[in-house]
Amino acid sequence: GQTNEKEQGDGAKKLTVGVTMLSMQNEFIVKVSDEIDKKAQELGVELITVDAERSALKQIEQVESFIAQKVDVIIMNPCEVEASSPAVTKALAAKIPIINVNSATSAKPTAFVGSDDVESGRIAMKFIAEKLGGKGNVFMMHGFMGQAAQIQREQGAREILKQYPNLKLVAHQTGEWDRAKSMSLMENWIQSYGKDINAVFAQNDEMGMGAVNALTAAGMKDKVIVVSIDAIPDALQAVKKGTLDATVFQNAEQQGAKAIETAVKIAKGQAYEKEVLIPFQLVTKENVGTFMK
Amino acid sequence: MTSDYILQVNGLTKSFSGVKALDNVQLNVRKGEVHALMGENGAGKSTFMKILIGLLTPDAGEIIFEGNELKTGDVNDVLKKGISMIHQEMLIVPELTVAQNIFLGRESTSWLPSWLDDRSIDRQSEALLQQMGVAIHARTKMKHLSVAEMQMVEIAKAISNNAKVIIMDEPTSAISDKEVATLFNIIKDLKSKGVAIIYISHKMDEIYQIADTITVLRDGKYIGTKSASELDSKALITMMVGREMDDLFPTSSAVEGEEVLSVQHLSSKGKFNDINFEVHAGEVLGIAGLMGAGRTEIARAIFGLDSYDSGSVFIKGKKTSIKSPHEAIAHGIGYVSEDRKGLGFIPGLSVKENITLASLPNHAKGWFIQPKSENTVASQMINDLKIKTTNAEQKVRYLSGGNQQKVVIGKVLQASPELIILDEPTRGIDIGAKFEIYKLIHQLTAKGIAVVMISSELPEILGMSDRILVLSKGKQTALLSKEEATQETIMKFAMQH
Amino acid sequence: MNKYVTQFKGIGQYGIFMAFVVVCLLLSFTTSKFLTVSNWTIIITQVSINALLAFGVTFVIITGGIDLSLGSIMAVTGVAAASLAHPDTYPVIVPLVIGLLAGVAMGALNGLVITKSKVPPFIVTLGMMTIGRGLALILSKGRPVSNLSDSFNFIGGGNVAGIPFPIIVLIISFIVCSVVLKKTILGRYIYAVGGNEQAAKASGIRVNKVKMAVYTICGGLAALAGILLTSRITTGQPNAGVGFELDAIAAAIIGGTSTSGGTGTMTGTLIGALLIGVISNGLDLLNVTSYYQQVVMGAIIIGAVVLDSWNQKTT
Amino acid sequence: MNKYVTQFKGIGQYGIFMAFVVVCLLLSFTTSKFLTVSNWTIIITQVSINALLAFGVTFVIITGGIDLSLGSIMAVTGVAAASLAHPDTYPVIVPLVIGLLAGVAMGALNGLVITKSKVPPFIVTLGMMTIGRGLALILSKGRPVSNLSDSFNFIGGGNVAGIPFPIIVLIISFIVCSVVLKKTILGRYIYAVGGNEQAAKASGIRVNKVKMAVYTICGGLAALAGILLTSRITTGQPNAGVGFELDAIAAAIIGGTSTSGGTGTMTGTLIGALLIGVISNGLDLLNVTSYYQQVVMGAIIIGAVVLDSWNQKTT
Ligand SMILES: Nc1ncnc2c1ncn2[C@@H]1O[C@H](COP(=O)(O)OP(=O)(O)OP(=O)(O)O)[C@@H](O)[C@H]1O
Ligand SMILES: Nc1ncnc2c1ncn2[C@@H]1O[C@H](COP(=O)(O)OP(=O)(O)OP(=O)(O)O)[C@@H](O)[C@H]1O
Ligand SMILES: [Mg+2]
Ligand SMILES: [Mg+2]
Repeated sequence: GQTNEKEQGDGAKKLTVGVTMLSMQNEFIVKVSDEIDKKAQELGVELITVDAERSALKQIEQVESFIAQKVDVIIMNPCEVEASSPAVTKALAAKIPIINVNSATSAKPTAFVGSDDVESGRIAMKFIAEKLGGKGNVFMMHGFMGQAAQIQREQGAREILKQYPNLKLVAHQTGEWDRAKSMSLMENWIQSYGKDINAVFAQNDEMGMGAVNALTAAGMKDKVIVVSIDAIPDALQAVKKGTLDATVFQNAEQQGAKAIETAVKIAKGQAYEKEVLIPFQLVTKENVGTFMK
Repeated sequence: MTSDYILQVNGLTKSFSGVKALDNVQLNVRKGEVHALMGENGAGKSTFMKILIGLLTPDAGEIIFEGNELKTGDVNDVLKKGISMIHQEMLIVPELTVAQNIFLGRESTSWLPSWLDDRSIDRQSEALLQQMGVAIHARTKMKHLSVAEMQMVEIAKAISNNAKVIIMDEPTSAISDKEVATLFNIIKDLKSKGVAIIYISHKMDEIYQIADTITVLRDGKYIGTKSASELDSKALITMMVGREMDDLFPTSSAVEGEEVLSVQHLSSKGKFNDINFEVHAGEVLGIAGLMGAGRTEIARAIFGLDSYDSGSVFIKGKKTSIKSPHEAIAHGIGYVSEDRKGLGFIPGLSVKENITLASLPNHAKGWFIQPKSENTVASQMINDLKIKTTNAEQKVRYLSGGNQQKVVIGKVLQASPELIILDEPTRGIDIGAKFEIYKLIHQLTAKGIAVVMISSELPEILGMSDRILVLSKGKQTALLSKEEATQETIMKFAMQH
Repeated sequence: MNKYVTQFKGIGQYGIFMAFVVVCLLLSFTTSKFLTVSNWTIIITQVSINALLAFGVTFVIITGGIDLSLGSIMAVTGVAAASLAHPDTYPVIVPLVIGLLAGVAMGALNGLVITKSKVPPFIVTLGMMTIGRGLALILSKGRPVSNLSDSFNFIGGGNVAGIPFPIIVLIISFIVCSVVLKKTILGRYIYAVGGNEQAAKASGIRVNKVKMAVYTICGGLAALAGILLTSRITTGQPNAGVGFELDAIAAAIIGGTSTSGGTGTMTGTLIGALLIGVISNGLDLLNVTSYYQQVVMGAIIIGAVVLDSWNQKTT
Repeated sequence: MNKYVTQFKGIGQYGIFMAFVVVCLLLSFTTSKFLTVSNWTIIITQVSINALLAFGVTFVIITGGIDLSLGSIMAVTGVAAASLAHPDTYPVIVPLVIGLLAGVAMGALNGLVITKSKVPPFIVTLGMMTIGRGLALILSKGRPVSNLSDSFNFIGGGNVAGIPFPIIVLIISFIVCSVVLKKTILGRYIYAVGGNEQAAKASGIRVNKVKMAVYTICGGLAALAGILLTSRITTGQPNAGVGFELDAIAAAIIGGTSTSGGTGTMTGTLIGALLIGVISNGLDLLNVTSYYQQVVMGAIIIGAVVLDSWNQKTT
């Protein structure tokens, strides 16, 4: 409460919130960011939004810059669990509250709004396990190796695989979150494993769509289950059409809205929740309608 | 008897992709002698010398220096043992200064073992250049020098090494008589100190001025070694060419026609000032001058490579404002540059491709090149100019220096110009080929082509020109007729200011 | 004898071909799935995009330049084409032409800045890489553009007489590019400019025009690649093609094009692109774990070029 | 007259400095937050990593080479150092030395392959880029290495007398690199090799040794940058430094180093790195939306170099 809007009273001076997002080239992140924008306008908050372009270093630098600009609250969509942590520490040391949105850092922020990525991996793999009756050959497409989302989604998937000894992880490779790369990877797998492929878990929808494309072209789609994460519009369309078997919905709107709401509460010294967990939801053909607008 | 020789080479052999450039060659050099190495273009002289200095490794043969076998292929070692070389194709680092080039590889250091002491090399270079009588500043970047100045720096570099054997591969190809005289004084001085010089040149008069012994190569083979005093020039040429040769300057049959080029009050600040001359069809206009007189700059301005400040250029009576070589060629001007490596040829393209480069649309239907037409003119040029190459597809990079020059001339001829500017056209060209080029110039003039010939070789200027323009420090000092011109008058005007 | 030497050089030039054959042989022995028609159809389809980019950049590198903006040009093209390719809007020719024009325009802009300003191509095209990426994001508002018409999706996904359409595009482009480089005046001038720019100028070649041409062609081929990619993945992705320029440049250099200009062939580039594609396919077939895949990939590429350079030394 | 020419060139060389000043002035007028001590401390700290890489690659580019493996060397170094930098294990010198050695070794390997095999540096270092990335992932098992000791974290995050430690490292490295390039025999040979390799050889310079040296130094500086980065983000990231090489090369070229070799200065490179840093900082301060930021960033960089080249033409 040492910020200077105190004297002018509520609303006289606009709150300034610094927002650093993981990557504005990612559709899901863009959605979160858009929602923050929209809500901020409603609440009359001034935003400085920057794109960390997937670089934790850049993100730290942006937070440093926010500190130098004396923003009131920082919202960070962390690039990395560990590597983005210094940003949290620095902000707290400068007595500026910081909220992590979407994913976590190892350093504890003022508040967290988001979902647990490990859970999404569990949900996806669980769906496969159940569809295959706990038996079959599974293939996994990783995101960019070493990134937080990749590590956590893999971890969740492997937890479930352990519970089903007859579910075999035959091959796993990186598709670098990319549709074209994963399409080529799937084509190569089809060459190598052909009819032995029972299910594919792609760590995001882009790669899931790539796998679907390749399988469709090879005339194998109806024999292989494909599941991915994020529920981007394309994926929802595909689920509706039945080409993608399932995706995992992460609620971008809620994450964005809750993040900025929490930020305003903190800045105004009101009570706030330290951890706002927004659950993942499995999207299948049955319930896809409720996710589409 | 062997102790007499500082350098002995036996059985040296070298081939490039199956083609023998040197075949069992030998050479014996005494202390304190000037040993001329003679041969036509492509005879293998430079290859031989590059092996000596360690830039190339031989396939077979031994090199004995001061009684010990010399390790081949290690330049550093050879330089340290006391052999240095002036290279035919200038090996300079353009971005470094004159002093830094002279002392490259032998830098002075100060308090720390690898801490440069550039002041010391500047001082030494300055002294050295002054002693040689050339006005070049030690701290100028090499790239700002003219070709002639670069050659003087190369000479300075080679002699500053305190070497026992100095190889000079065409050291005078880019400099004028005044600098040649300087060089010869230096050579005499070195000789008296017991330094042996291996001297390569295509200029006969030079050989007889300074050489003690002459070794001749032909087609990569050793022909013989004779004392200079017992070998007259006719016999030497016969050894080199393998047949007898006629008179050096053929007679012209051209008749002067109408004016082709007229230059009026042409000036470019710091380069040349108020230049006036005209050239007629069928005429050879020689341009003489000392190094740095501005001859090349005038040619570049006319050809559209540089801009000029004032004055005008008329082609066939029509005023033109040529701004690029493309326009110059379209106006019927051809230019053979003195800087063949920089402006002359494309090293990675073949002989054929270089020859047709300036006239490609003539060998094409629409966008498509017609290989037949290209091949025909290429083989014709190779024959006419006697270009020594394995075939028309050989990359020009792999030709000897003189043959590269012929390719460049061939290219310019192919563009069928009405005016040809030849800047040092016989630089590095052997005596037989020189005759061919002189003949060619007369063929051109007989066809009614106008020729401007810039040359630092006075015999050539005198022998070929119908009129002679003399420049000194960017100013025109005389326009002599054939009858007025003698070596002495030209030199007088060239040094006037 | 002379003829013999030239012929030898002719093969030596494609020394990388021997390395390519060695890699293929190794893969045939280690996995039976490698040497099948269906696998090769897939390899060549996958290679087609990189090969198109590599053809374009080969022209540029032969003149002594470089183009880092290929990936971004692909993205702009893809997004632009995709936004005009929704079903029941325009005929398929519209997105194609507009997409190609976008690429050609960006390439021409590269060429214009390079020739007018004398700024090094590396900086100009790096700038264009950033600008293009921004444009693609602005055009698409950061979201993939999907729901494309079937006729548009045919370009990257369809077959003609059993041959995937991208392969047909690849073959035609290869022939056209080879002919331009080897048989036309422009091709000769491209070599001359890269071999010795000053001498080319003194031979009356309008160097700037040649440079404009290569960057424009390169932009056009990148656009074609962008359209193929968009159609293949049935979406216009604003972040498509990131890093593709490096692969394309690598293919050209592996194939014998020298970054110092003046040398290079389309055949070499094609083999370079195939080599990269085959290694990547082979490692997937062999199921090499992804971390090791990168190590092996890098090592094989270096190894292949080392093999090539030894090969050239001995001939 | 000659003297006059040489002196003039001396200023022209730093023409990019004028462009840099122009950009700074523009930013000072548009945002009051730009010209503050705290903002400049941030800018220079941010620039330090790119500048270190750029210094290294400047040596390489002056010899006529290129190094694309910088980012991967950073990652390997970072992961290696981090795994030895947990609290209460080894003294902080151990991760430092091992990290540096890793980078030096990778750089030396680059140099060795380039000099022994005559494979173009582009391919060798591109291969090393892939290999290094794989190694970093293998070493770290694909997971960030965290929980580092305070003394290790001081390197990237600490202050000495109010000055962030990375700035101190930057200043020292700048001085050392400048001195090596301008005042030592090695520096002279680096220019000579890049200016005319044949001439250097003919002067008895052991060209291969010089090349070995520059790639090794470059690897060492990349290692230093990797350690700074790791310490700054308090984690060894196997995917750190992706794409950093392009920024480093850009800084060097913006600063006047020519990719054809033979020219370049550390001062120029430093200004190049600062220019990139200032633009990126300024655009964030001005809150330019991220898509437009890229467009503006690319345009300004090209613009600055155009300004520079005009400047040089008029002198
Ligand atoms: N690297 C190379 N590759 C192939 N052939 C070469 C190479 N270098 C030289 N040659 C050939 O070797 C022969 C000898 O060339 P060299 O340069 O030694 O001749 P030269 O006697 O110095 O001629 P000039 O008087 O013209 O300088 C020539 O036919 C030339 O084409
Ligand atoms: N790029 C340059 N920068 C600075 N000075 C130059 C440059 N090029 C040439 N000069 C100077 O201009 C003068 C004229 O050079 P030019 O080449 O025209 O002489 P020249 O009469 O052709 O003599 P030669 O051909 O024998 O050298 C020389 O003194 C040279 O030092
Ligand atoms: Mg020679
Ligand atoms: Mg001249």
